[in-house]
Amino acid sequence: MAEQQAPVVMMEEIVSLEYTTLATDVGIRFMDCLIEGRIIGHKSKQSGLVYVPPKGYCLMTGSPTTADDEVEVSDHGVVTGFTIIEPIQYPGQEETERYVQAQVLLDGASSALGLCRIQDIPFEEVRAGLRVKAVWRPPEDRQQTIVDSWGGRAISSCIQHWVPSGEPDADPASIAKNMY
Amino acid sequence: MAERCAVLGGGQTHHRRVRDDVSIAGMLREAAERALADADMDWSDVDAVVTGKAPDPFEGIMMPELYLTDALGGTGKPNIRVHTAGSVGGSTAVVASHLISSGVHERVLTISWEKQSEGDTTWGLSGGRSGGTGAGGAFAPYMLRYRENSGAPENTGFRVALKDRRNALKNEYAHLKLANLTEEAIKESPLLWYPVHRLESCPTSDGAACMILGNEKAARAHSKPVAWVRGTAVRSELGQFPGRDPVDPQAGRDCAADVYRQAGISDPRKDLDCVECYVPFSWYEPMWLENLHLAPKNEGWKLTMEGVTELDGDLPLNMSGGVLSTNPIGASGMLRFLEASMQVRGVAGEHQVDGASLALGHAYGGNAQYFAMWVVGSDPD
Amino acid sequence: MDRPSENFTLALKYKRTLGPVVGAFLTGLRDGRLVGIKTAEGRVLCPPLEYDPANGQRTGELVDLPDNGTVESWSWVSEPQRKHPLERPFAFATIRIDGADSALVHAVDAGSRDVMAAGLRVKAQYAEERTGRMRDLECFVPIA
Amino acid sequence: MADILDLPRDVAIVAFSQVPSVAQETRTEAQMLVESINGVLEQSGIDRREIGFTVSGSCDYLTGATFTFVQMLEATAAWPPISESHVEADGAWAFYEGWVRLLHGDIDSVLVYASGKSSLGNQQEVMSLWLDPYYLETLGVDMFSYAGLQAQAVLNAGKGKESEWAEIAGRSRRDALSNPNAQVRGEVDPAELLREDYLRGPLRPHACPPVSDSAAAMLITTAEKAAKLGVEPVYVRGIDHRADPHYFGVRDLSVSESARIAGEKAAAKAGFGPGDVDVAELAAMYPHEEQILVDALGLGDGVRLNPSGGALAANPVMVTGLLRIGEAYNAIRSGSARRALAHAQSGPCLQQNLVCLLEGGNG
Repeated sequence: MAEQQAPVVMMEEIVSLEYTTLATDVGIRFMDCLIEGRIIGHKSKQSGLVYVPPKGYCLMTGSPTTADDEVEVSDHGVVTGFTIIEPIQYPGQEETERYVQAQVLLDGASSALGLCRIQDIPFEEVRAGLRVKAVWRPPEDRQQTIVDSWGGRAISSCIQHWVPSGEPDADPASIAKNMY
Repeated sequence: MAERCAVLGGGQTHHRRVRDDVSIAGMLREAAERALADADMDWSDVDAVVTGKAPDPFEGIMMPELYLTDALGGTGKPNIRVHTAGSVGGSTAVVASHLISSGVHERVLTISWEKQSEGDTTWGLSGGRSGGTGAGGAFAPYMLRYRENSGAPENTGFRVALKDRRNALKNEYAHLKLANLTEEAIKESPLLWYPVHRLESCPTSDGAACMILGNEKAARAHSKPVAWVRGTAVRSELGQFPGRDPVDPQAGRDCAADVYRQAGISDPRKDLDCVECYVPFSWYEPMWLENLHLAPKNEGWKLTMEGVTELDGDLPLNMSGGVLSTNPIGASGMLRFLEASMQVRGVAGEHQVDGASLALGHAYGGNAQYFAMWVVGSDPD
Repeated sequence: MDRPSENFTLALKYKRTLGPVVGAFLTGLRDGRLVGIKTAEGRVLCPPLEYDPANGQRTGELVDLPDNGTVESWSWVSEPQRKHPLERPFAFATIRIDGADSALVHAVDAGSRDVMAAGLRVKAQYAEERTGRMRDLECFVPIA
Repeated sequence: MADILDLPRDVAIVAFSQVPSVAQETRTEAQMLVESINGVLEQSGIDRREIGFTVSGSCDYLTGATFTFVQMLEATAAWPPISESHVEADGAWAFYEGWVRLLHGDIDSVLVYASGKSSLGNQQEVMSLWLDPYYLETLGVDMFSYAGLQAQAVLNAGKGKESEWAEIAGRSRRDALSNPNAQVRGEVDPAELLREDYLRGPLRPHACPPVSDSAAAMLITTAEKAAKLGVEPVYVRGIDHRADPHYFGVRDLSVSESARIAGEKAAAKAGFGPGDVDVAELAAMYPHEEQILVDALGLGDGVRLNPSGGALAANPVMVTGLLRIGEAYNAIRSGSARRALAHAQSGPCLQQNLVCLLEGGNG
């Protein structure tokens, strides 16, 4: 250790912490249904709104929802908003190619799912109002995962991506106030 | 309110991609010492400290204001830490102003900061382990929707970016200083999240902003011009819910209406002399012009295209160069509030709007769901 | 019922710029010496703090200090954890370095809890490989 | 420096609801908060849309994610949009912000809430992350170790004994028997506790807090609003919080200067002091912290300490302080106290302390 080395001006440190996330009852039920190829939500008695994934409460009234409030929704829906992403490289980023990310409002649901990948359509034809359907992963590939608040990881573990369903576009007015 | 509140002094760091010459404490002190000097005060004059920053994992320190107590002269004093996503710098100033206007304290130091270079904020902004695409990916669908709804021409965004980057050249503290830009160059820059190009996006910065707030007695005793806080407001709504309009969030509209009401503003487009608002991606200028009741629905872009928001326009917006030029996330909101105060104090230097006497500072965050605003004036009423 | 769970490790790298005061202390450790700093009132803080905790004023002149100090308080760790500085039982301690008016927090390799006492004299022991980090100072050891 | 003591208006707690503290909660924090918030709405009869301001406390690092408070906001059913803020701190500091907000007079009610699930991470390691990032965190000083340093300082100063710590732990667990929301309870023989091996000498497991998950909500209002709601108010007569220097090598760890100042400042506002209360709920996570706080606040023999069982019986980090205020409120509401003190803390080795003095409506 020579005394004449340059002064120390920086230090690097890895902060590492270990966490365990436990599945919730509503999350377990949502996941089990997804693995069976079904998408469920909770329909609030107070507001009549259907939340997918179910959260165990109604966002608009603050009242709890339970298994009694369970409803099944379609795996067809409509794109309510989207962007085309040029992936920025950062730790944990697995994407390298440009892709379409959209919000999809499923038939029977009141709120759109975020972070849906749209495929089988040229970038310039993607639009709000586009009707899409889920492309499910083969049953043997569907992975159990913990359901987070938006349900994104659980859904992508069972649904590969979304493609145009061929149905006519939705009326713009019907989605104007349903981006989420 | 029980007491009037005024900004007695303000200070900020020179913002850079990496402030490699200072520790975190040293960086905060740079802003704080400038603010104290501006307020003609010493650490012993400060009654309480209110700090704000974005998520702690950005720098890997939990509640770093605890470690910063010494640097903020906080021994024996109250110290509150605010965190409300991207709006935090604004919310922090609001909380600090309430310590004055409630009558609890006479002089409060408030400071917000981020040292983004220490860690990886893209990871954090993408929701950490829940994955995602960063703020640009989250906001792009709303900007796209705005463009479609309003029929605004594509170069609205380029025009905003060009203006803010020009303004930044006049701000000695700004981070990004890009001279000789053209709309063409902005258009040619990579398209990151359709419709947003790289040069229409904010950088990541290291920096801090600080203000000294005082009550009427302290303000009257101060020898320099002060900025009187004429109104403060915060509003939050859920990030995702059925029927939400994320392009023109109700929380922003309500927040603006509330702060104008407090300030006695009936026609904000006419009454405000300038606006410093949180525009991290260029399209947010026209969107916020509408949300802030400064333009009719779907017509905000016209103000941009007509040059109204230029530094010498009728309603200058983001005189400092804005978030597009300087973005230490936790401090970004407070920089907006600070700039508004500098304008009405007449101390904004090269980016001063002549005769500005009433200004709006604005910040937002989360999924465009958290809002904080204040109106400051050169007169108390 | 066996409830599903997921483990994950949040591991992120941070690059901390040190500034002149923290940098001087870590430079000292790398070079195998302890550095303190004087406050305006002339108190010596080791480790050197950038701002006087008593009043927020900037601290001033850096001073070199000896490797010896006196234990003030301690906490005995009989089963060291993964982030601890030593793998054998040790004490975290507050140690007043000779010539300093404040205590340094570090590990004392005392062998047994019974050795620990207020007033115990200890000496810094440096790591072989030093890169300018807190752990360049491996631990303190009792002075026989 | 100046503190303004002549504050204009009476602020009162009118409702408090907590989710029982448990070692591992299986619901989300938002679900727990739905229960807590609905609890205070029910107790007070207030419509959620009447609430003038909402403020919460929580901490991202407990979960290991960012912006976690955004999900918690869902529990408020924030529509139409609400006036709302958040502190990255114990809910007691959110309570303080709510108290400040009520002094303005333009609103008459504030909802305060807090949540925390310490069970998700390794609490000892998480709680070392609030140490300074250069000198302390890099040494891996975990939360029991820095607490142990303070405990030994108390022993060295002759201000406490290990046998007293066992008595305090025994008292906490006994008191927790009558608190359905507590987590660690039972009749224990202090002599038995002293036979435990040291966790971090001089701290044995019984002198350390459990890992807890919980959530709580509180409604505070002006006196006029409390009367309108027809609920019995408990007045916030004085509240203050102060900080000590961070690096604990520069502090005398056997005393708490910041708690002392906070107690004095709160007393100056209240017109009565910590020594004048019937009950004190202290956020002492360790028995030696209780001893330091009793000294700093001047709590005499007549003050009943932690009848809820305190933080040794349940320590949901980020909620613990708000729970103390809630339990002090409960003590007054139940008639077991006329005046009560609540305390909250933050930072390593009692770095930051908050003191709140409460008084019943007939006080």
